[in-house]
Amino acid sequence: MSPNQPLQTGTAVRAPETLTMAAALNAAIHDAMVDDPTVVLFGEDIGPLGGVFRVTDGLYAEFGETRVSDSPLAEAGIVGTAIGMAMYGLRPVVEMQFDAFSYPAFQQIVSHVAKMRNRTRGKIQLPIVIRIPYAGDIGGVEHHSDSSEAYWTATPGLTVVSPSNPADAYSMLRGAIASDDPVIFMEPKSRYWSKASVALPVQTEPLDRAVVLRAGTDVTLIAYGPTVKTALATAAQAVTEGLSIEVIDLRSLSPFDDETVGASVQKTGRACIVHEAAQFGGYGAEVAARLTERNFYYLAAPILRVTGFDIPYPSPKLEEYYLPTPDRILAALSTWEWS
Amino acid sequence: MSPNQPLQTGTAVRAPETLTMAAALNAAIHDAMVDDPTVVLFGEDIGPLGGVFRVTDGLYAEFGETRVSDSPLAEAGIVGTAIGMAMYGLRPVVEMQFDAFSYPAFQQIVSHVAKMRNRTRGKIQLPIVIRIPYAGDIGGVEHHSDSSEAYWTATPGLTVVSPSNPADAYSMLRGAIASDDPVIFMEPKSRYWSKASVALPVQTEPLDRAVVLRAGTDVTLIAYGPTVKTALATAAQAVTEGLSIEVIDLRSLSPFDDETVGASVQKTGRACIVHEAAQFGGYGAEVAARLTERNFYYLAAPILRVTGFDIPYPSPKLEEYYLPTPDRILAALSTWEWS
Amino acid sequence: MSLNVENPIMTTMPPAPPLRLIDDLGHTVPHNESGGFTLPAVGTLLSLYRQMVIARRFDVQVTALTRQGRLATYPSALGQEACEIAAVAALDPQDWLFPTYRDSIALLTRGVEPKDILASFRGDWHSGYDYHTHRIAPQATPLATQALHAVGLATAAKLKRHDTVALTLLGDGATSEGDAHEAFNFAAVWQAPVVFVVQNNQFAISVPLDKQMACRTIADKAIGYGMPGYYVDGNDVAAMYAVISAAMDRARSGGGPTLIEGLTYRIEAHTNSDDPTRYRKAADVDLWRHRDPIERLEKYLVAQGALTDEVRASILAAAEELAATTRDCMTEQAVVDPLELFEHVYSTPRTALAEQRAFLAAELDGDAVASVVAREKSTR
Amino acid sequence: MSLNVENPIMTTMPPAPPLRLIDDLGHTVPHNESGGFTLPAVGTLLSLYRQMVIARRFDVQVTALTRQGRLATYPSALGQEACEIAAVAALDPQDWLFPTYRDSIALLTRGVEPKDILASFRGDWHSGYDYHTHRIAPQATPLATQALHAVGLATAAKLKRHDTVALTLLGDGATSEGDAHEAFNFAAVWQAPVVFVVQNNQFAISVPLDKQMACRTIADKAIGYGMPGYYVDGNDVAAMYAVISAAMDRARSGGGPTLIEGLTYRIEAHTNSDDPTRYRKAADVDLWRHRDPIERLEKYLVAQGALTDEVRASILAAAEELAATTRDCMTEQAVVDPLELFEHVYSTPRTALAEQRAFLAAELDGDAVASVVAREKSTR
Ligand SMILES: Cc1ncc(C[n+]2csc(CCOP(=O)(O)OP(=O)(O)O)c2C)c(N)n1
Ligand SMILES: Cc1ncc(C[n+]2csc(CCOP(=O)(O)OP(=O)(O)O)c2C)c(N)n1
Ligand SMILES: [Mg+2]
Ligand SMILES: [Mg+2]
Repeated sequence: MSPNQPLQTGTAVRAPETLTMAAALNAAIHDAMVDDPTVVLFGEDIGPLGGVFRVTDGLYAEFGETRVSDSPLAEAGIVGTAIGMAMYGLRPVVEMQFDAFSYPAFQQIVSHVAKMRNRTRGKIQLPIVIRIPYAGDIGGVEHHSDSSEAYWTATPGLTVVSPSNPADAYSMLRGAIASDDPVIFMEPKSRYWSKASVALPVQTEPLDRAVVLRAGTDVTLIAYGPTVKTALATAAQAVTEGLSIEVIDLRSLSPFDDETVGASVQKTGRACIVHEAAQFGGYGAEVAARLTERNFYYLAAPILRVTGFDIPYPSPKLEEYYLPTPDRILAALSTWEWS
Repeated sequence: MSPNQPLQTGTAVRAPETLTMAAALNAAIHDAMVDDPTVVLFGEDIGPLGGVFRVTDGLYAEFGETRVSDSPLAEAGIVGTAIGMAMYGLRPVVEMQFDAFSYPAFQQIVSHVAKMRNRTRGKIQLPIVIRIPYAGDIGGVEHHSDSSEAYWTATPGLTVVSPSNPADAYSMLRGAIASDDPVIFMEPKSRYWSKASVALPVQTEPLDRAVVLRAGTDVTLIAYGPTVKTALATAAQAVTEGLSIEVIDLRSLSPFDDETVGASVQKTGRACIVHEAAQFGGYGAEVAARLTERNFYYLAAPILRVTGFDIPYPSPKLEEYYLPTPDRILAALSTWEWS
Repeated sequence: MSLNVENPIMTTMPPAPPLRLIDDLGHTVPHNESGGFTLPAVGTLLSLYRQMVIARRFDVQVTALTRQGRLATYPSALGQEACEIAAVAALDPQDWLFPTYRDSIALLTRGVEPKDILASFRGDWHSGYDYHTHRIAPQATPLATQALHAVGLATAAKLKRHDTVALTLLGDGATSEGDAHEAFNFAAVWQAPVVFVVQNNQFAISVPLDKQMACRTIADKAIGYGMPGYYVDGNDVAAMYAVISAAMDRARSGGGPTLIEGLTYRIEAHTNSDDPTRYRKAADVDLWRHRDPIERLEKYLVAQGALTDEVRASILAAAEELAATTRDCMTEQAVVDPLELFEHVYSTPRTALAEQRAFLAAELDGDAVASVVAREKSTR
Repeated sequence: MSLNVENPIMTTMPPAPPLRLIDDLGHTVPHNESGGFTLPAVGTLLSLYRQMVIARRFDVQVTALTRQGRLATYPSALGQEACEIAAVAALDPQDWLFPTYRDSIALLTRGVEPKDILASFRGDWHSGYDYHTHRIAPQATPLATQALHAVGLATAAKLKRHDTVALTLLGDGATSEGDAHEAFNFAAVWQAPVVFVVQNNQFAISVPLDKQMACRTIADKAIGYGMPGYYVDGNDVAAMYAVISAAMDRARSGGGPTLIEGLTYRIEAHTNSDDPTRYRKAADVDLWRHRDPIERLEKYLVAQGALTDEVRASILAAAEELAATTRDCMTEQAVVDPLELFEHVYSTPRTALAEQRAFLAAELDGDAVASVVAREKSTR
């Protein structure tokens, strides 16, 4: 992971401060709006309330109704109108209030957001960011903890990214807003209140790159968004067992950084991917399949997936049994034949 | 593949006749409606027109408006009302006119059809069949050739099946209608007019089983729906190259028949999955990942995926370059190290 | 310009007052302002009063428990009792109710026990009552989706020639969703025996009505579907009951669907995790506190001599008893078996789920590794 | 019961005749039946006539080509020329059009060349014209989705203080989709400069209007959104033009959206692969053939002395010339490069797509195996 760079924009450079991921996302939108007057926000409750997770806090007060507005309550409407705005030169950043509530917008996302550029031979670009708070571990009631990434990563035409920490949250959201292509920006809800010291504006690795967060020699542990913390905890815990785990934060789910991850797997010969979503047909399947295709002769053992079970996301009292834990990951690794 | 059995119902046994897949599906719905008065059909143009693919041809005339009806043009409406009907003891069989037009119903399918049984601890079952004509190779304009299976297979709570021939079409659709769980029934459009001689009512393998359509020793070629024909053609062509290919028709995409497919892969040590959908995040990823997880030490080479490219489905004049062909499959197989 | 049916141009229609039978001060309104509806009998009104008082006590109790952190979340219906109770009171036993997360007091009024209502809010399971006994669908979270289920169930009942009617509750915000539109349209085209009751509490979380829609009333939307629409004072339980009952009767006798808007107000925050000071003035809330649906009816019933001190005392006692039951059910430790996670996803067992269940069982026994190995072995 | 705004009960509204300016026989209607709209000048009507005749010639030509199997599909707008041409004629250069698959003649009328219109129908690419030059969005296939795009574009124009208005065409069936509802509502709430023109051709493929909706007119739906709605004779190009132009003006001057229903009829099959004999009577089609929008205007213009034999001849000549161009563009072999498949999916190159492109390139060179090996090697 290369050292963080200050971002080259008109945005004022600030002293390092302790920021939550929510605050970093807020700053990213704020700074993008200052730098680029075509950036507009709308969605459910993102105005005076500042969003149910307060990611747009204060932006309505600062930029006014023209650029920050509460929309009627309809997700297809939000994404559909964002498409029209993007066709007319704006860069809409819209919020789906919770992952499962992006589903009414599915057709607009899959049949238009993802396909407009291809359909028009590049003549119409859609620089739209669709922010989706996702995943669980927040004690949410049903429909408030879905991990919907596999739906988006299976759709050609979309770019799908997910930050795991405040610095990336800022840098990646700015990158997403600056991108001429539509980006599904997946925000791990359980990490909104996680903190780090960051000097804004920060520029971390490019939007399409994975990063090695912790070097190791025995196993490559691949995570993204909410499970990066779990992976790092696993690596720390594994030390006591004499196991050296390399932890990769994918950051970009689509495209997949074959180069960074492939290099790690070729080094360790063993890999495991961790995510919250159910296993069957989950994003981890693509990771395992392509890493195996491309690195088969380097592998000492099959690539494992430690994921949610193949069931709907559970109610608050049961989610602890569903979510991957360091113990569960270590248990999985111990099933490999370690010759 | 065990010999086809006559189905045990009140349905009259008929002499073998040459049937298209569309006609077999039509007969399946017809016979189910005769056997079970709770089966009702509705959707767009499925009444007097008989559906744009004529799968419901004649049913409106025979069963009348009460049991076969054209609905208003709204897919969420179709699936949402089917849920309510199923809650009241009916068994709705609904049609999404083309795969991409199931997307407006995405929320109803993913948040309710898939989750109602779990949510209610089994107290509410939804015996709904959602028929989706899917995939391409019919010269269709945009949005008429999507392969949407990965969206459904990534959703716990759904059963997803796809027949590849008239006998299975009949038997599997009857099984789907008889199932107490919701079934996404994916009909390969390009195979609607494919023919076979079938004696109705026919019962083929159980709904959740894959079948070995052709035995072989060197490679397991895994296909479903529209690509089964391609896989069989590949196997035939491979004979001249001295390659013995075992062809498996998955039939059930979710659940996946680990037993049947695993046994074949353990025998051949090499496998390749073929589908029309884009590769990245496609259903083949799950097949490759889980077969590798469970059979790694039997594998002589990585499991390959021969699929559509990672692009939106092309326009009619270009689809031939997109679709997997026997040549492309054989070329892929030849990249393995054959020691 | 007002609507002129000779001239096919339609523009904004003039403001109309909501239909009411008892006004804010507890007085009955003149017959010509009541839309032709008749005031329910005093006995009926007393029963509605009783149910509202008990429902409010429950709501206040659960909000308190939520503030104490004993529930994951609770969306209060404080101030909306007239809509909720009228809707349930208008149901016959064979009818079905399709409620949302907001409508716990409707469940209570139809007989669901507090512990079963709270199962979902305290996080035991996604939903926790007996749907078939009570004829109540699970409380819907994805907005407006349940309206389609109601239309489907009503249509199925019609096909079976049962006299079951489905009633669904919706919020003002939910009417913006495509599913609401599709439900209204399917119901009208199919002449489904369904009644849509929109509780217009004037907010969708923080978004006020004028950012949600530009029409005169939500009831006006009925015109676009070809069904009757009623704009009703949603804090007047007498009017809500009369209008909903009439719509239920129409549906039952083959007259098709009705859209009813009850104009009311959400007195509490959206849920415990909401902060309404960010988007509305305390003064507005106060204004609506003074239009309280319970107080209004109380004034009327007292004036009628129907609500004696004795009756009131017995109602309050019942309310307190319920509050106690509600508190008690939170102290009882709910048994939630993690292995149940795998039980209900499908009606027929799936091998993969059985494997995962076995894995979790072993992990719970403290033997995760062994269990993984076992699974791995079993599949080779 | 008719709509009574004092009494907040709304039921089915009485049948209303569509607004028209020229009747079936080519006579102007009395002013009190015209909804206050003025007949466009004869010069304007002559120009509309010319465009309709040319459009129909194109439509007939393309249908013929499709029957010959030269196009993958073609949805004809025969009989709907008044709606299509009026809509385009009402646009200013800076306005945007959001059409559907049905609206090829609208594209033609706004200046798109036949070969570019037909690119998608003959299967070259999903869409084939220059959107920014013509200010026309791609023809939408997923129903009603484009209505939201139109609202978004109109809103963006409003935010930028441009005087651009967006006009979108929709079918009667498409109004049943949730997206249509959301578009109407967003437009009304945001006061977007957008005009919705619903071509009510009375069928959605095989489904007739009465299975699609139960309202009196589609225009009535406007009431539920708080925008003006107009129910217009969609075969009267004069009326369609007058009403749409007024709506465009209103939108441009900040007056917000309008919903306009043009009552018309789909004379041809839904597309070439449809069989309308399964669901409608030839007699109905004949009835509507007699209400032809071109003949009606022709009668009027002839009576006015504006359409002389000479003018007619020149129009027909132009139409024939266009038909020839259209035929010619089907004989030219369109160059479709398979490698272009990978060019436009993203604005920035992706490694995986580059690999796949290289693979296809090698396969096209007859060297598939080598290419796979090359890729495999390069990634090790
Ligand atoms: C499809 C969908 N989108 C968003 C949400 C998140 N959400 C929950 S309640 C709510 C506001 C609903 O307002 P309204 O319909 O007026 O009902 P109220 O809460 O006022 O009773 C929102 C946006 C949701 N539950 N479902
Ligand atoms: C979302 C969606 N569902 C289904 C279809 C398939 N389909 C294409 S045209 C059509 C009928 C449309 O009828 P209408 O809106 O009245 O337009 P018309 O074809 O009559 O011009 C249908 C069902 C589609 N294109 N999009
Ligand atoms: Mg509300
Ligand atoms: Mg139509």
